[in-house]
This record gives sequence, structure tokens and C-alpha cells, in this order.
Amino acid sequence: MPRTILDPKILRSLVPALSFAVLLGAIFYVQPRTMSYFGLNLMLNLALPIAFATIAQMFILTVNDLDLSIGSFVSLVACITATWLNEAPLLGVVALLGCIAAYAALGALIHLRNLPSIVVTLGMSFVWSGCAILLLPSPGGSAPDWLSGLVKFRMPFIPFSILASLILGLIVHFALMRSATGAVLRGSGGNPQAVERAGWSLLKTKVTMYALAGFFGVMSGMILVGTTTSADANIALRYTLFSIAGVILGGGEFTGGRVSPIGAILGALTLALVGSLLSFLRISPEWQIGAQGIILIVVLALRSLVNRLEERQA
Amino acid sequence: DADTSDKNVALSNNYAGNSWRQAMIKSWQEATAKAVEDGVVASADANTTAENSATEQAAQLQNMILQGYDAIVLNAASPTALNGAVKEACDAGITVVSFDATVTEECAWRIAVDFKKMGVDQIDYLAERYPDGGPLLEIRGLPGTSVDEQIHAGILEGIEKHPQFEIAREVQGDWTQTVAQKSVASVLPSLPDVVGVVTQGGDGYGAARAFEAAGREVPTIIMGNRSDELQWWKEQKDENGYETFSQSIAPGVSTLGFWVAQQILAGADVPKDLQVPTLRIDQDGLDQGLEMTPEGGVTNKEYTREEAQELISSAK
Amino acid sequence: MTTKRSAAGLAGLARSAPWLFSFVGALVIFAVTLAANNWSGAGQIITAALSFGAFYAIVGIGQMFVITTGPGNIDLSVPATIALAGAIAMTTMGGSDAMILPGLAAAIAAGFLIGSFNYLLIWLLRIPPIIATLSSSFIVQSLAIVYGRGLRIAPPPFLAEIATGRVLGVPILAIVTILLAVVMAVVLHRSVYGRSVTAIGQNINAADLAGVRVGTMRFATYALSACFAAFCGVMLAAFSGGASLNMGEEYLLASIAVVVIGGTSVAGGFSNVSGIWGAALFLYLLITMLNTLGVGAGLRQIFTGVIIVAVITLAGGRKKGRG
Amino acid sequence: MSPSASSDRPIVELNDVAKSFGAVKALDGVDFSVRPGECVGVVGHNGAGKSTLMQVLAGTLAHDRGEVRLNGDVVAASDHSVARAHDAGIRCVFQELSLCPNLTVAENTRLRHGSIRGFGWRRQAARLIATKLDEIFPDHGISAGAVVGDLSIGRRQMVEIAANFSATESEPRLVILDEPTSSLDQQVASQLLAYVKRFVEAGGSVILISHILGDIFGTCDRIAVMRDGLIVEERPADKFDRHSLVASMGHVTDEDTPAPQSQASESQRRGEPIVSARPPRQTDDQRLELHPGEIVGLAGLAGHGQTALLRLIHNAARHRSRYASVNGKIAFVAGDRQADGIFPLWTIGQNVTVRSLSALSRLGLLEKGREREMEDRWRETLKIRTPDMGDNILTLSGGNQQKALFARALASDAEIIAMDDPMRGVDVGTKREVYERIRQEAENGRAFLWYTTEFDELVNCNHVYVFRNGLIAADIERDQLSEQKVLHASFEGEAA
Ligand SMILES: Nc1ncnc2c1ncn2[C@@H]1O[C@H](COP(=O)(O)OP(=O)(O)OP(=O)(O)O)[C@@H](O)[C@H]1O
Ligand SMILES: Nc1ncnc2c1ncn2[C@@H]1O[C@H](COP(=O)(O)OP(=O)(O)OP(=O)(O)O)[C@@H](O)[C@H]1O
Ligand SMILES: [Mg+2]
Ligand SMILES: [Mg+2]
Repeated sequence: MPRTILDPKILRSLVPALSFAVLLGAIFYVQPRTMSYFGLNLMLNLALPIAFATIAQMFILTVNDLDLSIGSFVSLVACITATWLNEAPLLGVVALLGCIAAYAALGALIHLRNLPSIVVTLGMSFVWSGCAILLLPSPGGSAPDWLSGLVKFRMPFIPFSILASLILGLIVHFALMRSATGAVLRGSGGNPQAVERAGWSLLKTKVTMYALAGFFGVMSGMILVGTTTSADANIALRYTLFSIAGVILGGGEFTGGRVSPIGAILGALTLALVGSLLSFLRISPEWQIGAQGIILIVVLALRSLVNRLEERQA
Repeated sequence: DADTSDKNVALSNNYAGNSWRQAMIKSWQEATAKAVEDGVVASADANTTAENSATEQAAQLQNMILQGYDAIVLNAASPTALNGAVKEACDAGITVVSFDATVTEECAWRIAVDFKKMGVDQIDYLAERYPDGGPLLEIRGLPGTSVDEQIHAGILEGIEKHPQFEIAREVQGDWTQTVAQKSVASVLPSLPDVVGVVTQGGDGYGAARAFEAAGREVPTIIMGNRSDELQWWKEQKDENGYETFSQSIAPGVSTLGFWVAQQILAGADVPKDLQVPTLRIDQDGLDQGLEMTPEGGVTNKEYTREEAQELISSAK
Repeated sequence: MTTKRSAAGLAGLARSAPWLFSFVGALVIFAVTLAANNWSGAGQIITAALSFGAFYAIVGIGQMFVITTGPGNIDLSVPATIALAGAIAMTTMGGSDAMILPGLAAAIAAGFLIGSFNYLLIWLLRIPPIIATLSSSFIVQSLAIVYGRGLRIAPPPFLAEIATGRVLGVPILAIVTILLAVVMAVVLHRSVYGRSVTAIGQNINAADLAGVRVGTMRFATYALSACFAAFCGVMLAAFSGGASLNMGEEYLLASIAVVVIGGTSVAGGFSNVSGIWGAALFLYLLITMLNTLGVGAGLRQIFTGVIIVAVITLAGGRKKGRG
Repeated sequence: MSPSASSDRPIVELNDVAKSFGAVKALDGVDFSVRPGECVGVVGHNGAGKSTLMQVLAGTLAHDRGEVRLNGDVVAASDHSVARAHDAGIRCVFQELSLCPNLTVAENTRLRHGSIRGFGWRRQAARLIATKLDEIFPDHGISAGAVVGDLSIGRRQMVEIAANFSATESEPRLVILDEPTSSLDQQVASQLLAYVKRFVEAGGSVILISHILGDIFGTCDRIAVMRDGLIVEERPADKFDRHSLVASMGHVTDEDTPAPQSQASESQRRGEPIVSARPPRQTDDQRLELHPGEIVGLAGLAGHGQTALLRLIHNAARHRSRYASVNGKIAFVAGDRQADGIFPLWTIGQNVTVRSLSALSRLGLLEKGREREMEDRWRETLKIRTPDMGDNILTLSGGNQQKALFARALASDAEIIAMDDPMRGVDVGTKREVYERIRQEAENGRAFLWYTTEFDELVNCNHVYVFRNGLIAADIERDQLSEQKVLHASFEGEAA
């Protein structure tokens, strides 16, 4: 069979991009002012930290786990960034490295004791939140100048958030989907036993994936503070659900190590656009929340359309 | 005054999940519908985010900038985390007026309630009722938020003023009735007899039910202007002369935000910081307070253009 | 050597009686609380734990069946359903005892519709359950706002009495919920439905080929979960003196937590009902303990998390099958 | 494989090795060795301990007692590991496949070969696997970029075999093949066996486990017979004949009784069929028909649409379908037991009764007593080797798991039984009993749809449909059935 663009397999991998494009088109139609450098930048710069958090979640999902704590973790990182990293950079850096190490340790714990990740991360979400509240009892702090400078950096022609998402997507794609080590890491989600039988250490893969998740969580929190310029203990709680939804929207699955970094980032951006479209539609406030659900469903229906197509051809 | 009939105003709200916010939105819709009809402004949309989160609201603000509003009236999820977005709005020439939960960004106007005073007043009241003082139970709000911290700071200040009081125990109520009820119930077995319960608004009825369920005498609970609280208070008052007071910021303050924004657009010289008093109901005013409170809602007061102008001129 | 053996013993116990650890955890925490409270107030603590635990248990049971149907199956519409059902029930009842049954029926029917809608999204549009229920929860939340505008209507006196009343010191609601748990345990372990759900959770493909009515069973599961959430909404409104828009919020994580702490496998196909009660008591007693110790908000959260992780680590994971 | 002084030293040597799982003694003191350049066949009934022995060799299971020597050096049980065995040149194709379904063929190859890394690793891995596939299975039709999960079980088996035979910096010296042919059709299987011979001639060693005795006789130099955790007999292959081999495995040896002609066979094709189906892409009006009491065979090369049609028929029993009409209850015996059959968290008993839940229940509640009774009855009937039907299904050996799946279908109230190459990994003795059982059931009016890749099994059928490219290519009556005809139809597709 010739592989055309209508080949469902290819089409399927294009679905996240398609959903994103459809949504963007709808927004351009409703509010033409968004069709500009300024507009895109405004719409997407808050999606960038979500994209990082989504990538963090994706690493966890790759090894068949689920992270219910990423939102509170990013909040904690944001608090650390807006306080320690700003006032005592050395302490801040050590704390952030400690956060990554804590994530790696969680991975080891989950593997060694064969624990359900959901419960462990649920528990950890309280721990992160508690630390954040202790660190920053009421909202405040401020971003280190270099950080807000970096995030606010006005690239010519292409908004920073888009460029950064693109680079992020490509780096993670090459590292996880194209590299030799990436194959082992994904394989340990697909069939852990086989990976072990081939002589690899599952402990190492799990620790690596959790450490990566921690790293991208830290990046997410820092970029978030760079954008908002200050932090609070509840600032990113939403990211937990957003990141899971983003990975799934991007074509990832809960089990079996089937994920797509580029898809996940597109998923995160799509979720951000859902909110924008909503603002532009001028819906009465009591229906705004529901409309968000409806838009999500419409976007997701696209997936099922492609799935159907795939089935028919199978 | 300059003509504002071609101006577009918008409300940005971060949470719609409780009766206070619902009343706030409703007041906005009613007052602005009339203003639009009267040709005062061209439009006054209300926007609310799906979830209570600073990042979502910041995104909402940025979208509003793109929509080209002339003024944004803002009830903020965080006093600082929206500053970036607010600054961008100001830079785009948009008037930003924040109320209730205000923002610290300097380019925005603030219609603030003195939350700290709300805390101090509670202790002052209790000091009058119980000159000998005694232990208290404090119900906190959502941890990590500024309103929670400010009211708490006020309560601490009050206790400094009246050292005969002490906080026996502090529980977390999340500003949610059911959560407050559960937290209070969980602390009761180990709680000494307290003279009063200091609250942040909306938790009073839950606390009262928890005390009743445990078969303990209900101490003086400071109420938060919710109709179930006032109703319970009235029942108790009629039955055994129960005394307390109730205070809250009126949800209708959103309309004040609207009129202040309109005045700014009209060219009025408005100071950046305005104070709005809380709505306080005392023992004698209970019946009148109940009248101002819709069934199942919050005691409300909507503001007019004149009241806004008065507030502005008194602040100068 | 001895530690190794006892660890093996613990793991074995965790496998044969996965529900045990939540009860042990609850018991330990209860003991610590009592000690901190000079060994007084035990009765009051237990009574309160039973009545607040009942709400966790009700939503937990529904969520458990959903989680049992396999990885990725979680019902995120529980909080919104609680809010809407509570509002519908209170409005329909309008404070009158005569309207209790119609109000309850209306709320459960709403739950059934929500569950059906969830499954419709999952089945017809093939939306992964977590996102499907998340999306529909937004819609339900809007409906709840439009329906009640957050106004609180007091429950009928008789219903309030049931929700808060006690028989011989035991909350009526807890008795009802324990009976419900027993019935659902029988359903899970002894009924065709329970077996089918467990089969689907292990291998949906094999279940289909083994003649399990996959579609019907999954539909029933989502409907069941929403109905339980609706029931919880009604009782919660009755218990706390009226429905409010945000009264379901804490049940999003709590409903998942009681299921998994109770020993149900998140990977699906393996679950138990009694552990839910253990976990529900555990969660409530945890709040009690920390409040008794008078810990501040930040530390309270840290302790909560650490204790949850510690309990699950001690309980150990389930051993995998043949290597 | 340079010949050296040590060339005659055994690659691997086991002395008195034992391994128990709880009360089950899977290995009970086994002495076994393999020298370079020989092919050793291992046979034995289901659950005899063959796979366990291989897992000890490959380092995936630690033995409880005895001595393991690799190239002459003793390896302690605690030291024995996959990496160790790998270094010694031992490769193992496990009975339950161990590929990652989410990775491509090339990526799975890389997983096996730690040395493939760095820039251009994909091309390197792809070249490695493609070359080996070409060498073993000419015209295999597998692309190195294909995702393994999308491949049929037979192709997955081919990939796994090729990956294990391929050499990077460390060469395979001993390749263990645990029932490699069970998922392959005869053509592909013979390609594999031919390759094994070439590999052995070139100095490599192979351990071949199979229940198809023809494979063993045609390929192996030496045969070890296992029974109940022991090697009970070990001789050069030419010192065995079929008879003596089967006898030493502990089966009754009246094997040459021809498949009895089922009485129903003449009275077949009348009345309404209970199943009538056609492959969706079939353009002519060729249909598959099944009548009560009939055994219908689905033949052809593996992966040519037989499984798809069986599934279509299975689904059509509950839903309307354009392509099939089914008038009766249907049960399915999966061949790919990991993917389609087993419920891994359940007991053996629960795995058996799952198809009969409604029948075993009253008012929606299962009756434990009746469930137990059914479990025990079928353990007896199919001789499932387990101390307790309450044990987890995964404690069973592969063949016994397959028996449990058989029991599931046969115990049900279904009038139609669809079997998707169901004898994968079932031992000779049991096979014969199951054939007998199927014929009996057919005489009692049950109808069977039986997809098989072995011609020997087709003789049990009243009617055979040969598939090619997803279509029914031929429709052969029982009295006209010949291997020639089936082969002809499988390749040329000319209707017979
Ligand atoms: N083999 C399978 N693999 C994955 N999902 C499945 C499978 N079978 C069924 N499902 C899920 O169940 C849904 C309903 O399937 P289907 O339409 O076959 O239900 P059904 O078999 O008609 O139910 P019933 O037999 O009870 O009438 C599908 O959309 C899918 O979500
Ligand atoms: N992980 C395990 N737990 C318990 N029992 C086991 C386990 N693995 C194997 N056994 C038991 O050990 C015995 C030998 O099993 P093994 O898989 O080696 O048999 P086999 O000869 O390969 O059979 P088959 O031909 O069916 O593949 C069987 O009785 C089996 O039930
Ligand atoms: Mg079906
Ligand atoms: Mg075997």
C-alpha cells in the first residue's frame, strides 16, 4: 500500500497538529487581531510552562505511571524560584537540584517497592504543597531579572513561546524517539520484562524517567515565574490535569509506552487555545465553563473520526 | 465628563464556584445591562475562568487585551502573579481596576477592603463580649492566599491588643462550608471550651453544625453574611438570645468596580487606592440584614454611579 | 534476616489482604490521636470519623468500579456531579419532607444521565475516559451554576435527621453506607457484573473474546459511579444544610485516594470494597490527628503526604506474575 | 566461532539443577549439557519443566540447587544473570514473546544489542535485522520500521528469532528456541529449521523445544526427554523413533490410529448453516458455511485473514453484520494467549469459568459450588497440570494455559466454537485427546471453526477453506483433501 497522506497511520500522528490548526483557525476567524506576532505571543506565552509540565508528565506516562503531583511540584518550584533563587541564588540552585533528586528518588522507591505511582504522587502532591506554603505563606516573591528577561525576550518574527516550544519538542523528540537510549526507555514502558531480559536495569530507566520529569517540572516552574514575575503556593495546581490531558490529546496512551513528545506539546498548546477561543466567543459567564468542555469534546471528536477511518481501512 | 458610550468594559473573574462569586457576577450583569441600555458604555462582558488559578486568569487577561477592551475590572486570583499580565494590559492602554482580591501592580486601580481590619474587628468585638478573654478557635481559609494571610494577620494583631485571648487551635476551612464543617468536627474532641470562633466568611454555619452535632454548646461564632448563617443566628437569637456579629464584603462591589472604571474612562481623576467598607450586621441590624440577603445567598448591596463618585471624591 | 522475612510476610499479607493496611493505618493514627488527646474523646472521634468517612466511602465505591475497568479509567466528573445532584435534590425537595423521594430520584436520575453522557463520549467519540469525564465535568459544572446559581436551600428536616442522626451513637448515614458497601462487595466478588468488570480491567480484548459484554458493563460502571456521586451529593447537602457549588471539590482527589489506598490496583482488574472504608476512616482520622496535634497548614500538608507515602510503602506493591 | 582447544568443552553444563515454585518442583535435579556444533531437542509433556530449564540457562531464573557451568566455569546462582549468559554467547527465544510492542523492529533489535548505539544506530539495527530476516526467512515481508505491535504473532516470532540469531560484537554460540514453530505456518517453520541446520553446521549450537515431533526428528542431533522436572531419557536422535519417543514422554503410544471418520461427515451440508460468512474484501460469492455438528477448517499461510474472519464471526454473533450471520452462541479459543486469552490476575479456575458466568449464576450471583465443580471437572477432562485450580493462571506452563483456554470454550454453552490456531504449545498426548474430544463434541452437535497452520490437524475437519490474501481461495471437501491441494491454494489461489 502506498503511504499517502491519507494513510490512517500518518493521519493519526497528524491529529494533534490538525486539532491545533483547526482551533487556531477558529480563533483567527473569531478575533482577527490574534493573527499577529503580538497576538500569538499573548495567546501562547502562558502555554509554554504548561508545555514543559506536559513533557514532564509524558516521561512518567512512558513508563506506565501517572503523576498526580506535577501541579503542586511546579508550584513549589515557582515559589523557590521567586524567593530563594532570587535572593540567594546558590541556595535556590541547590534547592532546585534537590527537587530533581527527590523526583529521581521517588522513581527508585516506586520501582523497588513496586508501588502504585498514583498513590505515591498523590501523597507527594501534599508534600510539595506544604513546602510551598511554608516557603511562601502568601503570594509574592519576584522573578530573578535574568529569568524574566529571558522569557520576555522579543524574538524577531517568531514569538519566543512558539520558538521555545518548537525547540523543546525537537530536543525531546530526538532524545526519546530517535536515540538509542530513548528506545530502551520507551521499551521499558512497552514490555518491562523484555527490557529486563535483554539485560537492562529497570531501576535505572525508572529513575532516569522520573529525574527527567523532575527536570522539566523545574523548567516549567521557572518559566512560569519568568512570565508571571511572582509566585504563590497554588499557582500551578491546574497543571496536573492539564498535563495529563495534553499528553493524551497529543496521541499518547496511558500504558504501553506509546507517547509522542511533539504531540504532547501540541496538546498543551491546544488546551491553552481552548481557553482563548472561549474568551473571544463572548459567552455568558455561567456557560463559559461548560463551553470549555464542549470545545474540548469537539476537538477530541476529530480523533475518533480518524480512528474510524483507520478501522475502515484495516 | 467625557462620553464613555463607545467604551467596552469587561469583568475578569477567576472563580465562580461559590454563592458569593455567583452573586458578584449577577450584580455585575444586572447593573451593567442597565448601563449599556442607558448608553453609558457600549458593552460590559463578564468573563470567568473554568478553574481558580492565577495562570488561567493571566491567560484570560491576555486574551482580553487582544479583544481591545478599554477597561478591565478584575477580581484577581493572586495579588502578584497577575502583575505581568496587568502590566501588559496597561501598556496596551487599558484601564485596569481591581476589586475584592486586588493586584499590586502599580498601573492598576485598587478598590480594596481592609481584610486586616476584618480580623482585628472580630477580636475587638469578642473583647467587648468577653472582657476576661479565653481560648478561641480560628478557621483559616485557603492556605497560600493573600486574603487568608491578611485576615489571619488581623486576628493576630487583635490578640496582641487583647492578650487575654489566645488561639487554642487553628483549622483549615478552605472557605468551603463542607470542609470547614469537617475540620471543626475533627478538632472538637480535643478542643477545650472556647469562647469564640473567628472565621473568614462563609464558614460560620458549618462550624455551628459541627458544634451542634458534637452536642457541645455553640460558642460565639463570627458570621459572614451568608443567608444560612443569618437564619441560624436568628433562630438562636429568638430561642436563647444568641449574640454575635456578621461581616463580609458585599458581592455588589463588582458594580463599584464598574462605575469606578467608567469614571476613569470618563476622565475623572481617581486616586489609585480606594477603600470600601465591609457590610457589617450587628445584633440589632439582623432583621434588616436578612432583608438585604436573598434566600440562600449573601447579603448584598449594589453601588450606583453617584456612590462611586462620592467614594472617589472622599478619597482625594 | 528476620527483617527480610518479616518484609516478605508483610508483602504476602498485602497480597492476600490488600485492604488490611488501610485499616491498620487508620488504627495507628487513631491511637496516636488518642494519645495526644490524653486518651479521651474516643467515642466522639469514632462517631465523627464514621459520618465523614461515609461520604468518602460512597464516592469511593463508585470510583472503584471505574478504576477496576483498567488503566486510564478514572471518573473526574465526580465533583461536578455532587454539586449538581445536591442542588437538584434540594430544589426539588424545597425543604418539604413529602418531596424527599422525588428529590432523591431526580438527583439519581441526573447522575445516571451524567454517567450515560460520560460513556457516550467514551464509546461514541472514543475519547479517553479521563479527558471525557473532565470535559463533561465542565459542562455539568455549568449546569449546576445555571440551575442553582449557588443559592443554598435547606434540606427537608427528615432528610437532615437521617444525614446527621444517630442510632446508639452510630451515625445513621454510616450504617446505610456500610450496608451499601456490603452489597457492593457482593456485587464485586460474586456477581456476573463484578467478574466482568474485573475481566475488562485485566484485558479488555480477552474479555470481549470471552463473551463479556464489554460495552454494557463499561456503561453500567460509569453510570454507577455517577449515581453514587449523585447520592453523595444529596446526603452531603442534607448533612451540611444545603447544596453549594463547591462542595464536591475535595472529592476529586479524595475519591481516587480512598480507592487506591484501600488496596485497589490502579492498573485495573483487582479491587476490594472493604479497603475503601479503611481508607476513608484513615483519611478522616489523619485530619483529626493533625488537627489534634495543632499543626499549621504547611506542615499539616507535608505530614499528610508523608504518611500516605509511608503507609503505601509499608503495605508494599503487588507482586507481579510469573517471570 | 574459531575452533580452539576448548571447542569441545560444553558451552553450558548443568549438574543436578533444581528449581521449585512453592510446592511445585519444576526442576528436580537435572543434568544437561550442550556442546558447540550440536542441536539438542528437548521434548516433554506440558509442564515438564522445559521452559524453566531454559530460563535457568538464559539467566532469567536463579536455580535453587545444583551447579551451572558456562564454558567450564561454575556460576553461582546469585551471580547468574542475563548479562552473564549473554557474554557466554547464550541467546534465548522465550516461549512467551519478549518484544516491546510499542517499538519498531529495528528498535527492538537495538534492545538486544547494547553495542548498537551512537550516530546512525537505527540504520545499523535495521540493516542487522533485515539481513538476518532475509537469511532465515526469505520473502518475510517485514519492514524494519514497522511497529511490532502491528505485526501478527507469527511475524513477531520471526523478528524475535532473527534478533537472537544476529551477531554484533558478541556472537551467538548457543541459541535456545522455546517452541519457535508454534506460531509459524509450515512453510516458515521449515525455513527456520533449515536455517538451524546451517547454523549448527557452521559450529553454532541450538536447543530446540517443540511439540511437533517431526521438527525435532528432522533437525536435532540429540534428544532429551523431560518428564515431571527430570530428564528421563537422552539419546542421539537416530536412536529414537516416533514410538519410543512418545512412550518415553509418558504418553500412550497408540498414536497411529487414523483420525476416525466422523459419522456426521456424510450427513453434513444440509439444512440451514448456523454460520455463514464472507471476508469483507471477497468479491465473488464464495462464503464460509458451518453446519451443526461440523468441523470446518481454515487453512492457508499464517496471517492471511483467518483470524480476522474468526473475529468477525465472533462479533457478528452479538451485533448485526453485513458480512456474517450467526445463529447460535459462540465461544472463542485464542491462540495468541497473552494478547487475547489470559486474565493474568485471576486463578486458573476463574480463567476457565469466565465464559460461563451467566450459566453458573442465579439472579446475577455466581454460585461458588457450581463454579468449583466446573473447574474441577475440566481440570480432570483436559488434565491441566496444577495442584490447585485456585492458583494464579500464570503459574501454569504455556501448554497448560492453552488447555485452560480450551476448557473455557468447551465448558461453555456455546453451539459454535471458533478456534484461532488453538494448539500452540500443546503437547502431543494432550493434542490427541483434544482432537478426540472435538470429534465427540461435534458428534453431539457442536460446530467447530478451526484455524490451524498444521496440515495434520486439517484431517480432523469435514470441510476446509483455504485463505489467501484475506480471501477464501479454495473450498475443499473432506474426501478431496490433500496437502498438495492446500498448498496449491495457499500459493496460487486457484480455486480447487
Ligand atoms: N476489544 C476491545 N478493545 C478495546 N476496547 C473495546 C473492545 N471491545 C469493546 N471495547 C470498548 O467497548 C466499547 C463498546 O464496544 P461494543 O460496541 O463492542 O459493546 P458491546 O459489545 O456491544 O456491548 P454488549 O456486548 O454489552 O452489547 C467500545 O467502543 C470500546 O470502548
Ligand atoms: N512462576 C511460576 N510459579 C509457579 N509455578 C510455576 C512457575 N513457572 C513454572 N511453574 C510450574 O513449573 C512447571 C514447569 O513449567 P514449564 O513452564 O517449565 O513447563 P514446560 O515444560 O515449558 O511446559 P509447556 O510445554 O507447556 O511449555 C509447571 O508445573 C508450572 O506450573
Ligand atoms: Mg463487543
Ligand atoms: Mg514451556
